[in-house]
Amino acid sequence: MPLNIIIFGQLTDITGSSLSLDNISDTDNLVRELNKRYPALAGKKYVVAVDKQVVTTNTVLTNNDTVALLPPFSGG
Amino acid sequence: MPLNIIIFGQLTDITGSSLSLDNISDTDNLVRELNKRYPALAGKKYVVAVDKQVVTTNTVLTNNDTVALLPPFSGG
Amino acid sequence: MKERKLKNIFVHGPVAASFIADSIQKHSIKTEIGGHSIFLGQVRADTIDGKKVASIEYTAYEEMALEKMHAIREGMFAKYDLICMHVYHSLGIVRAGEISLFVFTSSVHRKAAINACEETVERLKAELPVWGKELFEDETWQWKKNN
Amino acid sequence: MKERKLKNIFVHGPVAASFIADSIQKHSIKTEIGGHSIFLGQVRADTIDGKKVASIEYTAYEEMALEKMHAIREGMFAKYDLICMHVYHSLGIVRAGEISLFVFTSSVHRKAAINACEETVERLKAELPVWGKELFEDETWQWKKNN
Repeated sequence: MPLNIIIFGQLTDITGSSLSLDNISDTDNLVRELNKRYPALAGKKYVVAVDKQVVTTNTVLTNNDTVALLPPFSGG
Repeated sequence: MPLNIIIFGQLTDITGSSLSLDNISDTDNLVRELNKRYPALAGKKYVVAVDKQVVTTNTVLTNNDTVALLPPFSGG
Repeated sequence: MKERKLKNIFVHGPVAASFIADSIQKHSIKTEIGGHSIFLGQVRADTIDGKKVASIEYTAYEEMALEKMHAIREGMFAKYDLICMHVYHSLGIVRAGEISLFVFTSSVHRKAAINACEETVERLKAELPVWGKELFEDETWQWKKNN
Repeated sequence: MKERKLKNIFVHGPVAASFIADSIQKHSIKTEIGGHSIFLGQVRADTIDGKKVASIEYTAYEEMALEKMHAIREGMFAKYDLICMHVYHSLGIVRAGEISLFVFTSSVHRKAAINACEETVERLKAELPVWGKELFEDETWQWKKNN
């Protein structure tokens, strides 16, 4: 079963609004895989949220996790 | 020609909303005369405004001046 | 700096919500505005010695208040990068739950509007010759004190 | 402290002035309130490289934004002596001159409402996963950056 990733804001210009990736074990692994598939992402500023919490250290992922890529917020 | 004085707020309970006094030369004189006529005023907190400006030192008055007694403000 | 003329701020009775809405709506044509800050003073049904405030009756030394408000307004436009500023204060009876003060500032970036609104509220409470008389439900009353 | 449930803050399209008026009016029954503070974010017709912003299209990670907003709200009620707090943010298209953010706080004494309103605006701009896309009059666009 693949890992589903939802994407927001300016990042959707590169990846679209959702992705499915196989064999992703943790968030570091996810970022490496994303940079390989979408070289334009490598230069972009964003954080990874797992189950609606921003993660700041490498975090193990399971297929049940809701993973999201969040570029800088610009609401209001 | 007497000096006309307008009164506001809680001071009107003592003096009504306007007064006319004769032979008032300056604001110190005014306050003394008011305290004589309205002893209840002596204990009250208020400032004197001459031509819409609060005066903080003794100020000469003429009959053309607009003199007002202003207790602490409570707008808003 | 353009010169601003003496504006009336006094309205008889409460400031209606629909009046506030109209004021907001009028600013939609000023498309350089990015933020509005609004303060509304509402009459509280305070209980004092077991008696409840039913309304406040406001009086003012209007001519002096308008001059003071003009000076406050000039000071705000000099200090902050404001696009608009509007102030309305009630005179006469305003019942508990109704609005007696409406301060409305607008600017390109939010900070100017927010700071000017707050400072204007503080200054006008301290500087405008306006008095409130708290009328209790039993028809007795006392003069309001600002804190 | 009473528990507050997750409230929706998102509205589709602009926040109408009449909606703001209704919100204000509803508070007239809360006669313990003495002051309301309101912040309104309005979409600016900024000119960037000679092109004028016609509207902003807002998107959000809604589930996460509502959780974050809940945490901000709980923080404000813990920190300030608030009676009410309401927040509304637009999703979808909001044209220049229209309102995209409405923050509304109320308290017995004005300071709590004023401080909580300002802090809430700062926090939600920094913490809510919401994005604006500035749509120019010529139908090109760019992603909004908050300052």
